[in-house]
This record gives sequence, C-alpha cells and structure tokens, in this order.
Amino acid sequence: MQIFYLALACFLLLNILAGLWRVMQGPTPADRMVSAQLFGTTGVAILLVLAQALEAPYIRNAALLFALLMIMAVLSFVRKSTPKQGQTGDGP
Amino acid sequence: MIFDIISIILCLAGAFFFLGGTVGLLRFPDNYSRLHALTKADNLGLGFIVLGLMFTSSALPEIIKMGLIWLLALVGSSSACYFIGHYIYRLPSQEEE
Amino acid sequence: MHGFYIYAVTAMLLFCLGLFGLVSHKNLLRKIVALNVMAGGVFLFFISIANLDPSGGVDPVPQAMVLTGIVVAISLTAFALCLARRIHEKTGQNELDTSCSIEGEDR
Amino acid sequence: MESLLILVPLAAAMGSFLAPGRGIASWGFLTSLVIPALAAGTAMDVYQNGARRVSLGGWAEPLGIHLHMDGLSVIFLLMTALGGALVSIYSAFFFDRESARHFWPLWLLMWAALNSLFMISDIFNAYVVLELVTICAAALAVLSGKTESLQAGLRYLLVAMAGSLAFLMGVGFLYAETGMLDMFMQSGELQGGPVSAAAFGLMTTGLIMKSALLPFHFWLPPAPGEAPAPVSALLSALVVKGSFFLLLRLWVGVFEPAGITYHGAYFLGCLGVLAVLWGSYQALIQPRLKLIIAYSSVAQVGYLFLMFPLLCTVPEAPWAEKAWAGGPYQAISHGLAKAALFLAAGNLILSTGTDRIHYMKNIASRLPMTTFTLGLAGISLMGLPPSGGFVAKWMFMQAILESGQWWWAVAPVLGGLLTAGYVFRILGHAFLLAEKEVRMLPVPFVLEKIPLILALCSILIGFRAEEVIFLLQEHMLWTLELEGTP
Amino acid sequence: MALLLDMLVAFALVATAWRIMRSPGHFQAVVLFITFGLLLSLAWARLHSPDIALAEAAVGAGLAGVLLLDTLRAVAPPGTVKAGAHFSWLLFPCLLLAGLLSLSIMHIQPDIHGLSRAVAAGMQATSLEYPVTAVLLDFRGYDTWLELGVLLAAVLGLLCVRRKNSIRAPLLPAPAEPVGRWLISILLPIIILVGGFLLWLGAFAPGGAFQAGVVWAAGGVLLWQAGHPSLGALPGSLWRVSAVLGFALFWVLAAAALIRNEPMLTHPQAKGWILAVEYAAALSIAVCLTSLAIGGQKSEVRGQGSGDR
Repeated sequence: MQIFYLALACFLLLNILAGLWRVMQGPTPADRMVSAQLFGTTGVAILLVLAQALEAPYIRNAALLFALLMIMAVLSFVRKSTPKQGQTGDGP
Repeated sequence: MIFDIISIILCLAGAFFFLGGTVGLLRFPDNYSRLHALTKADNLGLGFIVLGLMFTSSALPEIIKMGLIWLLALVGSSSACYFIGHYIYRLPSQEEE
Repeated sequence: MHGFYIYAVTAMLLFCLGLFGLVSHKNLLRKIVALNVMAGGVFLFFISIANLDPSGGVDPVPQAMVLTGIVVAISLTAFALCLARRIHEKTGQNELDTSCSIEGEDR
Repeated sequence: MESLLILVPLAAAMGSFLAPGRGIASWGFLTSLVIPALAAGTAMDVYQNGARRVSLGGWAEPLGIHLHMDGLSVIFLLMTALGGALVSIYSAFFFDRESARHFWPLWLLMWAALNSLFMISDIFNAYVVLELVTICAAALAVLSGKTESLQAGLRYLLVAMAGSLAFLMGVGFLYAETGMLDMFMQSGELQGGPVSAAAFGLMTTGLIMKSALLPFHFWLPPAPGEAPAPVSALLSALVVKGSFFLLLRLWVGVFEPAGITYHGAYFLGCLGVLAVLWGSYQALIQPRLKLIIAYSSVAQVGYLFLMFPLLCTVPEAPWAEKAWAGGPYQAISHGLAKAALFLAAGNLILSTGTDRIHYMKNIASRLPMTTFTLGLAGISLMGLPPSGGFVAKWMFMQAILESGQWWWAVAPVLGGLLTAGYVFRILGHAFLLAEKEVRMLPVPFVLEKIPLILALCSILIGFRAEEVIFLLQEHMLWTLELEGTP
Repeated sequence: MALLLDMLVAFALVATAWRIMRSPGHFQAVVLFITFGLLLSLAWARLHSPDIALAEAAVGAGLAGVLLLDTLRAVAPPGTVKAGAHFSWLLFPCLLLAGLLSLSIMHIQPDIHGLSRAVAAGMQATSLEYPVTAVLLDFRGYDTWLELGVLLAAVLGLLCVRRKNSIRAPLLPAPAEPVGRWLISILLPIIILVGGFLLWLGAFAPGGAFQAGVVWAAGGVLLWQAGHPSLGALPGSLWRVSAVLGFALFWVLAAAALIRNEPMLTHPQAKGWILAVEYAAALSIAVCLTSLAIGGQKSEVRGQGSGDR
C-alpha cells in the first residue's frame, strides 16, 4: 500500500512538472496564476498522500495550511491588476 | 483488504482527474476553458483522493480533518477560479507579459 | 542515505543557482527572489544533515535552526522589498544605480 | 554584569519604541551612561580573573548557548561602549524629533546586538546576531530618506544577506563535521578535510563580504557616505568591526588549529594590501569629505587583514603575539578615529551645508575645534606617534620584520603615505582662506566637543598599550587551555 | 519508489530554481517562486520535518506570495517590463562552486552525532514534551529571543523607510463581489482556529509559536485584503505593545533570572512560564509579520481603487 501511495505521489508530482510548462509558456499572467492554483491543489493532494505513506499525520496540517492559504496569492494577484479608476463596473 | 482495493480504485480515479486537469491546462486553447477544465477536474481529483485515503485511515479525527481540507480546497479553488475569471473578464485585452 | 546525497546536492545547486541569480540580475525584485532561493538551499542542507542522525529520528536542533532562519529570512525579505519599493517610488527604477552615486547631491 | 550589557540596551530599545515621546533621547542617554560602566566592570573582571563563560538558560555545553568573555571580546566591548556612548550623546543633540523616533530604537537594538556579538560563542547564534546587526544597520543607513541613501542601504542589505547566507551554509558544514555549534568546542573536532575546507571558505567569504574587504567593498563608501553623521560613524566604526571580530574568532579559534588556513591567510593578506592601497587612493581623489572618510574606512579595514598571514601561517610563531595585538589595536583606534571624523564632518555639514571639500575654505578660524578634531583623528589614521594607530602599525611592522614576510610592509608604508596625503588634503582646504565669505551657522557646543573627545581617545589609547596587550594574551591562554580539555 | 520520489522532488526544485533565475518575465518568476515554496514543503515532508513543512506552507503559500505580488504590482505592472539576465557567463563559476561543495558533501560522515542525544538528555530537565519546541524555547531560547528582535527590527526599519510612526494600514476597498465577502467570512474564523490549534499543538507535537504566528499573520493580511476596517482602527499604542510583547516577555524571563542570581534566561521549569512566552511570541510574530506584509504599501493606495466600490 505504501508503494502505491508513493507511486501516486510521484504521478501527481509529474503533473506539477508538466504544468510548469504552462507557467513558462503563459501567455497571460492569468494563465500562470491558474497553473499556480493547480499546483496548490496538487500539492495538497501530494501532502495528504505522503502523510498516509510515511505515516506522519502532522504533514496533514501542512496540507491544511496550503488549502487554507493558497487563495491569498490569487487575491493579491487579482487586486494587483485592479484597473485604473472608472474602468470597471461592479462585476459580471 | 477490501478497503485497500477501494482506496486504490478511488485514488486512481483521482489521479485520472488530475491528469485530465493537467492535460486541459496544457492543451486547451484559451484562458476561460483552461480555467474551467482545471478547477473542476482538480476539485474532483482531490475529492477522490481524499475519499480514497479516508478508507485506509484509522483515526476518526484524521478522516474529519481530511474532509475539512477537501472542503477548504474546494472553497479556495472555486473562488480562485471566480476571481481569476472575473479578472480576465474585466481586462479583455490583457497584453502578453 | 541516498536521500541525503540527493537532497544535499540539490541544496548546493539551489544555493549556487540563487547566487547566480543574485549576481546576474539587475532587477531588485529578482535579486531578492534569488536570495530567497539561496536561503531555501541552505535550509535544505540543514535538514538533510538532520536526517543523518544515527538514532533513526531527525535531529531537532537543525530543525529549530531552520525555523529561526525562515523567520529571519522573511523579515529581511519584507524589509528589502519595502526598500525596493521606496526606491521605485522615488526614482522610477527597479535597479540600483551602478554609478554608486559618488557625486551625490549636497545636503 | 555581562548579561546587563545586553539587557540594558534592549530595555532602552523597547522603552524608546513604546514611549516615543519628547524624552526619547533620555533612553539613549541613560544607556550611554550605564554601558561604559558595565563594560569597564567586565573588563576589570576579565583583567583580574581571566576569561569566563556564562551558560544562558543554565544549559551546559554543548546543548545551550553560551556567552564567552575574554581579552579580545573585552577590547571590542570597550570600544563599542566608548564609541557608542559618545555617538549617542552626540545624536541626542543632532536629530530632530521625527528622525529620533526612528533612530533610537534601532540604534539601541543594534547596540545590544553588537555587545552580544562580541561575546559570541555559538555559531548559529552568531548568524542571528549578525542578521540583527545587518537589518538595524541597513535601516539606520536609510534614515535620511534620500534616494542615494536608500540605494546605499539596499545595496548593503543585499550584500549582507548574501554574506549571511554563505556564513549560514558554513555553519551547516561545521555542524555536519563536528555535531556541535559552540565554536570553542568545535576547534578540537575539525578534521581539516574537504568538509572543514568548505565551511572555512563559505564562512570566510560571507564574513569578508560583511566586513567590506576589497572585492566586496563596494557597499561601504555609499552607505556611510549618504547617511546622517552619527549613523555614518556607527556604521563605519562599529558595524564593520562586528563581522571582522567574528572572522578573527573563527580563524584563530576554530580553523587555525585544524591547519587549513595557510593559503587562505596569504590570500586575505593580499586582499588586505590591495584594499589599503586602493581605498587610500580613492580617498585621495574624492570630492566630498564624507566619501573621503568612507573610502579611508576601506583602507583601514584592509590593515586589519594583515593579521591573518602573520598569525595563521606558521604555528606557534614567536611574532604571533605582536600581530595578535596589532589587529585589535588597529580596530579600536580606527573605530574611535573614524567616529570622530564622521561626527566632525557632520558638524561641518551642519555649519556650512555641504561637505564638498572645495567649499571647505577657512573653516580653521570659524570652527577651530572641529578642525583640530580632524587633525587629531588624522594623526591616528596616519599612524603617527603617540596615537593608537601608531601602536597598531608599530606592532604590525615588528611582526612583519620578525616573520621575514617583508612584502607585507608595503601596506603600512605606502598606505601611511597615502593616508597622510588625504589627511593633509582635508586640512589644507580647511586652512585656505576663502575668497568670498561663506555663510556658516554656529554649531552647538556639545556637538563640537564629542568628536574631539573621540579623537583624543583614539590618541590616548596609545598610552595604554601594555594593558591591552595583557588582555589579549589572556585570550591566547584561554584557547590553549580549552584545547587541552576537550 | 521513495528514491524515485526524492529524485523527482529534487529535479523539480532545481528546474524551478533554474527557471526562476532565467525567465524573462518578473511575474513568471514570482509565480515560479510560489511553486518553489510548495515543492520545498514537499521536500520537508519527505525529510520528516513537519514543523518546517508547516512553516514553509504558511510562509510560502501565504505571506511570500502576497509580499512579492504586491511589490511586483508597485514596481512593475505586468506587461511592461522584460528583463533578461546579464552576466550569463557567471553561471559557470557558480556551477563550479556547486560542484565543489557537492564534492565536500561526499566527505560528510554518514552518521553525524549531532546534538540529538544532548537534546534527549535535556528533555528530562525541561517541562516541554516536544524536542523542537524545547530547543526553540528553552535550550536555545536566546536565538528565538533575538529572532523576535530581528522581526521587530524589520518592522522598525519599515517604519523608518516609510517615515511613519505607526502602521496605519492603507485600507483597500472591500471587494465588490459577494464572493469575496463570503470567502473572507468563511476563511477568517478557520484561520484563527487553525492558528490557535497549531499553537496548542506546539507543546507536544509539530507546531508552535512560529507556525501559529505566520498563520495569524496570513489572517491579518486577508482581513486587510478584504478591506475590513478593523486593522486600521487598531490604536497605535495597542499595536506597539502587541508587536513588542513576545520580545518583552523574553526580556522579563532573562532579567528575572538575574535577580535570582542565576545565568540569564534561566527560568523555573514550570510549563506556565514557557507557554506564556510562547503565546506572546506567537502574537508578536503575527502582528509584526502582518505589519511587514501590509506596511510597505504606499499610503496613497486608499484612493486608487475607489472606482471599485
């Protein structure tokens, strides 16, 4: 079972590596941000799987923190490009 | 034993959705569809993996914690999707970096 | 044991790549990011040493040192970023003046 | 006693942060009254009873962190106490209210960190303390808020961060080799193989980046050159000495017994000579007084590194004692003289509004005390008897001649001549008569007195050479004893 | 399989670091750096250091990203700057250095008798149950104290650069979308709870003042990102006291020992003492890091986004 979980973690990590291509390729900042978000979720999954595989329950707390805090970068990013005054309406 | 098999099946399903998400991220043609494919597949994938892990976990608090993590990731991911989508919508002519 | 070599060599590569980024970029933000990568390399080295503990566990002292180091690194990073921003506000530049401002203005 | 050297400035730092009212300078005032007394007390203690250690938290070696006091630390503590106290009193009259609110907490925090650094025993603790000094120094360097000072501060911060990380990596290697963090216990454990060599190289590089030796000197002139006068004095006189002190400790205490310092020592010596020549030359051609003084720091730091080839190449060398005494002597006399020079330059700027030396006409008759200060401090820098600088260079020359490594004599001889060149350049302009009347504001009495006292101190320590040498030899005894009892 | 995972993590770390250094766009580098933090915390998890994984998760995912992205917005709006690296030839000396250092690594003894035995021996004398926390707060408490000093000095430096006397966070407009408000009303209580949980955990398991402080700081930043007025309404004196509290309690601990004529920082081995210091330290870390993350803002930001209201 442990081997299966480690293999699963490897597979998920390969997903991240593949996703790095999109970060490099872009073309827009939004794409890069989306990829970062993907990595966040995948990272949570890997950490959970690792917690099971290595029998280290405290790693789950790290996964919890990632799940909790990944959104902050997105909030910062979205605010970061707040358009100049008067350019926007109130949402879609 | 039966739990192990269920766990493996669920985790494989989760891995499949993650793969789908990655392929979508890499292959889809524009911003919106990438966002779409990514976030949905992603949440499902994480959900399946969490479910799979729950089957081999022994302690109840840990199971609850994993469920909480999945919910949080769901909240975070979907609202991130919303924010980024909103961001792209507001700036239709986003120039390349 | 193999894990130690893998992570320790990775740590050295990260350290030196960070160093490379620090000297090769003019942009301040990039320099600061490079310093953080360097710090990541140092911390990784500490923890891979901690894993060599013969008792089978992980040596807690390097872990504590890395925790301290992380907090120190984030404080310095935040301060450096604040300085970089202030410089940008005042000069509109993201780089340090290379001329060393020897001819600086009089008070 | 020694704990109070850390506790008192920290308490004052917190006080000045929490109560930033009108009386903020009184925190600094109080500290500068207490610290010299404490430092003197510690010095007397070490002078009479020899070196001692304090285990913080009551945890014995190798688990806990220790404070270590011996002759070397006492000398640097005394210098910091004297320089710091006088600069503090100067600052109390120098800064406006707004700047004072930022200056005092940072400086008091840095003072505590420096005191802690001079009693260092644990190498990871050294990293934390160095970072504390770095961040305070960088923040103080940008106190004036001018663009140039911001750039200088950030440049210093980046170099210092990189240096600290290299140092920290070295700490990792040392820990991997010895399994300990206390440098006085490590000395016997090093095997001198590649791991020790890596630690040696990384730590040395990191520390010379922070102490502004030649290839890494580029941050030094702009940072004090652009800062307010008291800050320049602190940066140039004290902060740079902190990392030099640590370097000396590590080389003599840890690396030299392992026998890996031979080539490194010659290399550092060469860099030191180059720094002396290049720094002095740059000082000779600078247009502004503060930059002259700042470049002179590059040169004077170079002298310090002459110690290493004399001290760390031949084991048990008969001349080692003289070289060993010369370095700290140079550090302390330069520290005091440099502080005096920067404060005097600050007075000039207060009075004339500029420190370009072409506008410095006729200050000799207007600000005689400041001119006198410049001259006195210049004497110490040049190394004319009977100043402290003379004793330092005399010791160096003796050690150089005894060791037969005569080529190092280039630095004291040529460097002394070049120093004389820029000191007389400053004084020459000071005595020139102005063609047209330059408007000068009066300088408050205290502001004129403080640099004078500092300059006098840098001369007077030349008379107390014997005690200093005794204190330093005390240190030698201590390391030998510790090696014997692992 | 574990070896494969190690190699993949190592490869991913190096590849990401390489792209961070070489990518032409700054935004790309920052996003990659956030990813780098994630990969590092995978490495920490693999290296059996959950404490550091926690700290890295909180710092890397939360604060570092916010700090860098905010600075990037301020200094280089996306789509304007494209900077290649200079001095590419320096890569070779750097790689050479890496090679040399790696060669010395090969000479490290495979079993380092570090301080773990000393720590194990010391655990009997201390009142804490978890070794890392014991090292941080008791055996090497001086480091932790001075590290709080570094944090404080960074805040002081920030005030000095900004020429402010107190952190008056420039309040941003509240997100116009209901989603934003909803998100914050969900996440904030959880963040506070999780921080408290980690702090409580620290006495006997991975967790502690650092992690809790960083998580709370993230909560503070989130509050500010949401434009919630509570941070701005914080009185300056209260802010000062809470920023310095952990440091001050350590000072009291150190000075109290002197009165009893013992070496500095010696304290009675009662759990209450250390826990009080730890809780205060967590609060101070949270306050200082929040100030560092949002205090670097230009004060004029307030008016800028008003079109969003």
